[in-house]
Amino acid sequence: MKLELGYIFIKDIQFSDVSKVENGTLYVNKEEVKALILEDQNFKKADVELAKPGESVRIMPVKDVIEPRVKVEGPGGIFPGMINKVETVGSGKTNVLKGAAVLTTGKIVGFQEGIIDMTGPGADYTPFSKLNNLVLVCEPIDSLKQHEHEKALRFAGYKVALYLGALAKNLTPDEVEVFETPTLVEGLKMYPGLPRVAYVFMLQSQGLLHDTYVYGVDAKQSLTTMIYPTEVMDGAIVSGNCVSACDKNTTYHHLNNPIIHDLFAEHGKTLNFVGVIITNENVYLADKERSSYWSAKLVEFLGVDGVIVSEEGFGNPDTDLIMNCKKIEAKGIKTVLVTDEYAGRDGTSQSLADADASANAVVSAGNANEVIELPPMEKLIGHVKVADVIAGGFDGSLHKDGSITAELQVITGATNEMGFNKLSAR
Amino acid sequence: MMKIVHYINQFFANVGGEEMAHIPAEVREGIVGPGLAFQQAFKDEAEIVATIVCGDSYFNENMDEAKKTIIEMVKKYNPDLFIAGPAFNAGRYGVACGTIAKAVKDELNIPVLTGMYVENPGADMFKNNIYIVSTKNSAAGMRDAVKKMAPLALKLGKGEKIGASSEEGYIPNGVRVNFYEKERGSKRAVKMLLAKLSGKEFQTEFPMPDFDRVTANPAVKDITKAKIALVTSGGIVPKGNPDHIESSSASKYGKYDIDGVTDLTEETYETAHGGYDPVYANQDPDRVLPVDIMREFEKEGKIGSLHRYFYTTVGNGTAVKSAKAFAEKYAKELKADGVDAVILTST
Amino acid sequence: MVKEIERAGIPVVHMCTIVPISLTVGANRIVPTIAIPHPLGNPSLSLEEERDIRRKLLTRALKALETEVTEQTVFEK
Amino acid sequence: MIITNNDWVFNKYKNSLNVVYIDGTFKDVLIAVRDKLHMGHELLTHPLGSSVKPSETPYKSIMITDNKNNINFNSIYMIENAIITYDKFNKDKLKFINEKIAEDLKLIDLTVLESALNI
Repeated sequence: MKLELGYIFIKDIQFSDVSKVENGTLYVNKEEVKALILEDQNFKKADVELAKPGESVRIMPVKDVIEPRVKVEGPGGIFPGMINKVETVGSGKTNVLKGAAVLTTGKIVGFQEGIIDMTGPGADYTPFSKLNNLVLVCEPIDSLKQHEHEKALRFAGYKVALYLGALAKNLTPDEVEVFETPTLVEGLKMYPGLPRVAYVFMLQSQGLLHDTYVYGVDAKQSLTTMIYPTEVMDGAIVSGNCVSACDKNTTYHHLNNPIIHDLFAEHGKTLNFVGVIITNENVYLADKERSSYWSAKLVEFLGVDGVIVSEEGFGNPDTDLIMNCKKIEAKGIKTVLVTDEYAGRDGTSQSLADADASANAVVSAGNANEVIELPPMEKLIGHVKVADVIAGGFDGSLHKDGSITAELQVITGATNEMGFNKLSAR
Repeated sequence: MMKIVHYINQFFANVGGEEMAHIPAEVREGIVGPGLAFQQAFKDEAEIVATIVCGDSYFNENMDEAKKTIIEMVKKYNPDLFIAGPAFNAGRYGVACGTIAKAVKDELNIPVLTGMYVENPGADMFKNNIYIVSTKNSAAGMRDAVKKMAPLALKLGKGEKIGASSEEGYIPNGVRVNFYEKERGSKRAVKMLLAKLSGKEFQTEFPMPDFDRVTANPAVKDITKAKIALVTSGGIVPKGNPDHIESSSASKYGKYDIDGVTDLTEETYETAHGGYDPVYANQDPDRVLPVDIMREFEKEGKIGSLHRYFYTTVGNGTAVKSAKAFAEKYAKELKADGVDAVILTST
Repeated sequence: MVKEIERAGIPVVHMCTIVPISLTVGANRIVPTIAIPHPLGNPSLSLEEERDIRRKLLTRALKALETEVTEQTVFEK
Repeated sequence: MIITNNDWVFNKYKNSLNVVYIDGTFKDVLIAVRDKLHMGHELLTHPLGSSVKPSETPYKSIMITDNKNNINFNSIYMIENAIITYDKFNKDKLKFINEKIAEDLKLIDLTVLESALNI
């Protein structure tokens, strides 16, 4: 399967009468976007704001981050099974508004995390401070149930991202990158001497606000299975996960999965990237056993020499991670794990809730308990009233001047377990 | 300017080798031996005001006295920082550097720094107490050691935030510290996997807890003559928990005299352990620490004798953070007391 | 703990309810016991029966101490 | 058997399932479960089932077997690690929870549990 990603680089974002992309600037018609959101009768009010790199802006609580993309050639559309109909994506051509993102914010349930600062020390921790963001602030109708609210917000994000993505449909990309995965048999013939490598991609799937969808299916209802890496780039996997801001995979992370990209970068040179295995992280222990046995079995079946395993979330997924590792290593297949740590505020506690001697190659995305100071920002976007409760009430303390002392875990994407960032710990 | 006192052994002070290892501690004004390289690296930011020279044998054989004397010497100069070594792979020098640096830190409350090769026994003993820069295994690595130690020394002396072990060059001390790598995590994962696949050396960024093994000691020749000690991780303590042993991840252990005790009862003993339902152990502590039957065995001649003291800790069976440090200490005591075998009971 | 005692040169038998834990912490001589809250007893039995069980388990522990082992060994009998 | 300190779970399932209500904290639930595991019950759901952290929610429901069997090492290992994990989070912010937030948290705990029940 072969996909061409065409990047249109976005260096600025502005409101305008007409939505369009011109000379690297994304112009957005605010009213059209609002109207799009309010198509959903679950929302009574919607607002749209801009947040650019370097601005003194704090956005919270962030639910999801989505990159605008559009299918230019080939079957299906972005976000199959969610917005577009179910059809295998991942081939042909897709255009991307690189450097832009849609951010959804919302107070869905009481506890809230998810801060993005566009400048200052907080900005260093999150990749989204480097993007030109269109922030959606949606007010639900009073009677809306939590899970309906989550779904409505998720869909608002997709719709706006696709609306923006569509602006790129007829543009000529500034840069094109080609990704191709041959069939197993072809791959073997093409790269006979190279080690064969797969990626075991763990998806959070524990119930309300902890969900990930694959072609529209809740991942917790699926057995471990395979997917072409380019399918992921076309939005086959999306995030419905509102918990654990620092180490959840937003939809942006899925679209730009760095492990997939970095494996492709070595594909045909130092390794043969065979494919992606997606597996879930359920609550029921028997599910954990079943899914991890299934991962090990598929890995063995593919005949690979090594795998990278990435985790998502906090606590019980450590168990899935170690189960995957143990069972795959037991088959003589080498593993590298990517995780983050909860080593306590002083860094001396046990970092993971599980451990095994076979996990001898681990990449750390940092200690999420480390305490950081976030200076005040001139502007707050999102749910400001809630913001007081969030920062003061849960993970840190909101000071009078608007500065926040909190654990790193409040920042969206700070310790992402796909290895999206450079942050680590020793 | 920052004031520093430096500790070195007889060899690095050019006093002599093994034949001079017996010399007691002496203090010299200013710089001696490797201090020169440090002083050059510090430039105008710090000054080595005194150097303490002590023979390795002397220090290790007269540890308490040596510690006391040296601390007095250091105190006199009221320094901002204390540096010991580097000791490279010299075992006794490493232990001396670690011991004295820790003592200075604990008693004078000033920052300390030492350096040694990672396999120096002193490294394992003290890496969680003090910053130990990882050096090469011989004095030929002096330049490299000074290059790593000097900047860290200045940071410590100024009270600045200390970065992660991999940035600063100290031996990992069990404290996880965040820092920015040069490459993103996914790239590092790909590289690590390639190294692992090709059998090349690679370093995990998060070492799993220690799963090392110790070989079994030879069996007891004649159990009917053996002195046997009871040790438990089930938290049995005299009623009222006189030493206030905490109910979980205890930082201390209890040592209790059971001379003449033939049975542990609800009235006299209890459990301090928070890791299990204490009802049954409190009803009859022999269910965890079987003093009653051991006394019976002693009387019947099935064992030589029951050791006069039992040792107790609390600890989750699976907890990764182990009670290693104090277990080492009481294991030595047991050995010194001539105990031939131990029965360790866990809940 | 068990490793530190062994390392000090004293043979040690670990009496522990959950054998895998004992294996994980590195015990070489292992005697499985009754239950976590009462490893060497059983509150549902009479006092004398309990002492019998304790006697049996401790006899097994002594036997373990008298037995040469080269690898982690569980003394079930 | 469900061990819970969430009254929503208790009230919803007390008539159809074996539910033990603990009038206490998240940790009290973990301890109650641990004591059951020590008696030979086995864990069915992960004690840290949700990624909502112990510093963020006081509610916890855990499913274990009704039957007692031989002690299950994995269960013991998991509950002990869960207790260690619980202890390392700072809980003093939990006092800010108002009734509305509490309801949300009860709902999440309930749905996470139900994601296991519905298989």
